[in-house]
Amino acid sequence: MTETRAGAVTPAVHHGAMFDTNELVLNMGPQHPSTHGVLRVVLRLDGEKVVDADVVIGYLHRGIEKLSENRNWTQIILLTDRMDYVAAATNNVGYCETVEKLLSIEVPRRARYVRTILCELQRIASHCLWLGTHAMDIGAMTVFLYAFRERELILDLFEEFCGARLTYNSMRIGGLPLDIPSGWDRKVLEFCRIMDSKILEYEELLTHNRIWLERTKGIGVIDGPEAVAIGLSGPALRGSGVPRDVRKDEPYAAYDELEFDVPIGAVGDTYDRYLVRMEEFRQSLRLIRQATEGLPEGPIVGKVPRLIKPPAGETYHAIESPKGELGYFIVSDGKSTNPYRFRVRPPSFCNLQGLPRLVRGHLVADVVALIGSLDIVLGEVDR
Amino acid sequence: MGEAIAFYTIAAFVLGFAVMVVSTKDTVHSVLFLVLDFLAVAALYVLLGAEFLAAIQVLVYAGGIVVLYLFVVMLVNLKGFPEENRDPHRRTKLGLGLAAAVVVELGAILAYDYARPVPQLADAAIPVVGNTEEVGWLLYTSYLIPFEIASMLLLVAMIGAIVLAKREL
Amino acid sequence: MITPTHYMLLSAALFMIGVVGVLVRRNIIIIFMSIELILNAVNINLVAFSSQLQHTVGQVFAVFVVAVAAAEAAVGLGIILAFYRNRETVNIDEMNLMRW
Amino acid sequence: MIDLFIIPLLKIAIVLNATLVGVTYMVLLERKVIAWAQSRLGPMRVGPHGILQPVADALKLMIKEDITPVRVDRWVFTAAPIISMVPALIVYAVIPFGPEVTLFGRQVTLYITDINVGLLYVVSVASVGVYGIILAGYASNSKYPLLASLRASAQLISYEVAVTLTLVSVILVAGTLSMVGIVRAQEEAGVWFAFIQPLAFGIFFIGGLAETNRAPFDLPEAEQELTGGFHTEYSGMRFALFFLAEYANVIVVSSVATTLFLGGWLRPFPSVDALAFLDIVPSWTWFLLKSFVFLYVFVWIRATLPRYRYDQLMRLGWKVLIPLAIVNLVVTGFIRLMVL
Repeated sequence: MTETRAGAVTPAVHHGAMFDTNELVLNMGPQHPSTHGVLRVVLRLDGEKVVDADVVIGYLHRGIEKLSENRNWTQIILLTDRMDYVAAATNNVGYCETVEKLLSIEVPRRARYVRTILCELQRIASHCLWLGTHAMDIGAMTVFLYAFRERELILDLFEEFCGARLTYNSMRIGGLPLDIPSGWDRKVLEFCRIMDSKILEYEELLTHNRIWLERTKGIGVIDGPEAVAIGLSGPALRGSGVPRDVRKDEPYAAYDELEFDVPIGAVGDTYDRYLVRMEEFRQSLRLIRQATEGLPEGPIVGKVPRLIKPPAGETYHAIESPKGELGYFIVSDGKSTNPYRFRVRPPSFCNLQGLPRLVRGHLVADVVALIGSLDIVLGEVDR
Repeated sequence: MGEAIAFYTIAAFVLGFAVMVVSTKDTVHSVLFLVLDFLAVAALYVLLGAEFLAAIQVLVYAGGIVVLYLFVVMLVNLKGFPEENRDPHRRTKLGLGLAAAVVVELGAILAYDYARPVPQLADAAIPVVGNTEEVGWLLYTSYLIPFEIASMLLLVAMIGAIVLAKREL
Repeated sequence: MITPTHYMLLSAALFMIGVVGVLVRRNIIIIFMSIELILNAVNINLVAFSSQLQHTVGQVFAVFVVAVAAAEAAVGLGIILAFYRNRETVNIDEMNLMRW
Repeated sequence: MIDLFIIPLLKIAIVLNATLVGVTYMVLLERKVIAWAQSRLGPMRVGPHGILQPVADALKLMIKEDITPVRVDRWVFTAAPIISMVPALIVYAVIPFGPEVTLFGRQVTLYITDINVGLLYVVSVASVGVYGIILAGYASNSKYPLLASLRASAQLISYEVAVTLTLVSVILVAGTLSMVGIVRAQEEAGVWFAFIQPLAFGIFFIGGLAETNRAPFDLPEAEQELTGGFHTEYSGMRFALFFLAEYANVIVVSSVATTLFLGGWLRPFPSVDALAFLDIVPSWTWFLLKSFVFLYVFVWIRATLPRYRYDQLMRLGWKVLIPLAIVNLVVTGFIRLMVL
């Protein structure tokens, strides 16, 4: 029922009208340039104002979790590549560490350092992609190409390390498949040097741009407690002022030995989430520098049994992926060579829960800005 | 000769489009014919040497008022044309009767025209040249009060339209 | 030779078409458009005489007519929208109540 | 006979062809400049440095299948691209590219016609162009185009007010509506109107960006929000017409801005005699150069700025530009009254 101006109450019949003076249902996606994949958002609009949004997912579901229960422990690594395909190395690390925890394997220090470098490079690459698409959604097309240019450098580094550019399969349970190529660390430092100036370039185009400010400030404001209640994590949560970072709170890899800050936002709007991620670029570079310069010598693989068959039990282990808290929950029955139960806590999926809450009351144009600001990857949402 | 050809062509367009406006079923098509009709009338004004009015006709009528019509037609999104449920009490006969009356009027015009030629009016003293300047001069001297009243009318209409169209104030 | 009579005939014909539109159609938007046609018919007459009499005052009045037409369209269409919101129709035969 | 028919027809043919070629090369310019801004090369394959890319584009668009989706309003769907293209082209009838020149022993004016309501003609023709967009959105029978066309028409109508008000202040300064007359007025004043009316120039430029649906006001065709906007359902040649119309409009705005504010065909600083040696450059070259600068700035802005949101765009138009334009108009009128 809608309240009309004359005071009478008329039924808000929806008769499939193309355009009505009341409400319009707009189906955004799954084929839409800025839903970042096959996301479908059903918007109910009043004019251009979003009254309600319904997120429909599952278009990219491949059953990775179920598949994993029928693969042996090493074969699963390459399946994790396909979840968050713009941050494959992080997924690998998360999975391998979970299994290591099940097996109680000690990972050599050098391997942990290289993992940190890879994770942070991956974070920068993922943030580059986020920045590019987010800016593109708001109409700044140049930033998109700039960000992709730098992402390309990271992909080159990864290619040199493991031979692949997107799905790396770059970890082994207990360590690394192979040591870093000679001179690779020098190239990483060189990249850090380049990236330092490029971040300034992005910020020059966006951070103080009036239009950018108008488009992002006050859009999709969510305060800390509510963000926690919805289950946001990663930069989306930190943007709301909650200093939660798995790297700090439950350190893994070599994060406990390295120094870095966790940037947090003040208001919790799109602009704060943007600023948090921009600062994370810098923190990542700081981490990479420390880890590369202090890279210890030593073996790269720990004592891993020939046949990986963890004892019966279950474990949950989370890492900080570029999108947020990426957790693996794995149950082993101790008898077979594959997990009994395999479950992922994907940050994109959990963050996407916040979308209907965020877009309510904003305009259609803000919907794309907010999808971009949550930084989702549909491969991870649907798995 | 050239003037006659131009006049008859434009007049044919004006009347033809006008007939289409009132006879087309689809409201949007009707609006489009209205635009064409207004453009044809603008051409008529050019023929009459009233360039300023022609430009105003295109600018205000074709580019402004009719866009409003189009907006409203798109907003109300007709499902089924009102003509479909015929009402027997409709005064179609009265319309045709009035049409006949106008035909009689046309005859009267013709008869009067043959009986007495139109007298020439003495040129008014307008110290400027050019159509736009002339209109402007009259508008801002002799007809200043009507001009102000017209602007007040537009202001009132604007406020009225906002009040009417806005769902909640 | 085109005389004002020609323009008067054209104008009267256009006027007639407008009147027929007002009386025969029942879609209020079309009726509004017919009224615009009528106003244009008047304008043609005004401009034709202005041109014949070599005096611009006719055009000045045509300008006023255009202004009034704009005001009329704005208010009229506002009424149509408000009406449509309440009754979901633009058929004038159904507009038979002074209030609703 | 020659003066009445042949020369005008020749001029029309030349201007139309030049415009259409200019429009296709405007597309190339845009792609190239944006590519350079983004550290890319842009089109490189067709011809040296992609110089023949427009030809390839035109061919491709012509041989593409021209789809008419089911349940569209067929006539309107076909008419809409034409309606948006035609006004963009016929504006050139009053744009003065240069003064009178002597060609083959005959006095020829470098404009098609000079009517005494030239500026009004430009404004009124431009106001008809909005129909193409509204009708495309309506006829497509699809939601995204409909939303886009409503956005577009609201945007065009709003910014038209601001732009027209700035034009009125230019008319006040120039004292004429004729395009040639306005350039001559700048010649007499010895200064471009951009310097006399800087505020009007700025508002006109911003309004021009909005009226041509260019970044940062390209909401009606915001690909990221509305999947292409009002021409979502179009393909092939009909899409090409929309595309060309947009660029033709950009060129129109540049030409009008050049004529009104940058002295049209006049050389820089027309009153400074020390620069008289610049007169050896043909007048139309100045016109083209100045228009080119505008085109470049249009492209540059597109490469730099994000996009406004719809309500912000409306706020900017109604709450900033229109009041500013009115203030500018009042001040101009007052000064004019004092001076005369």
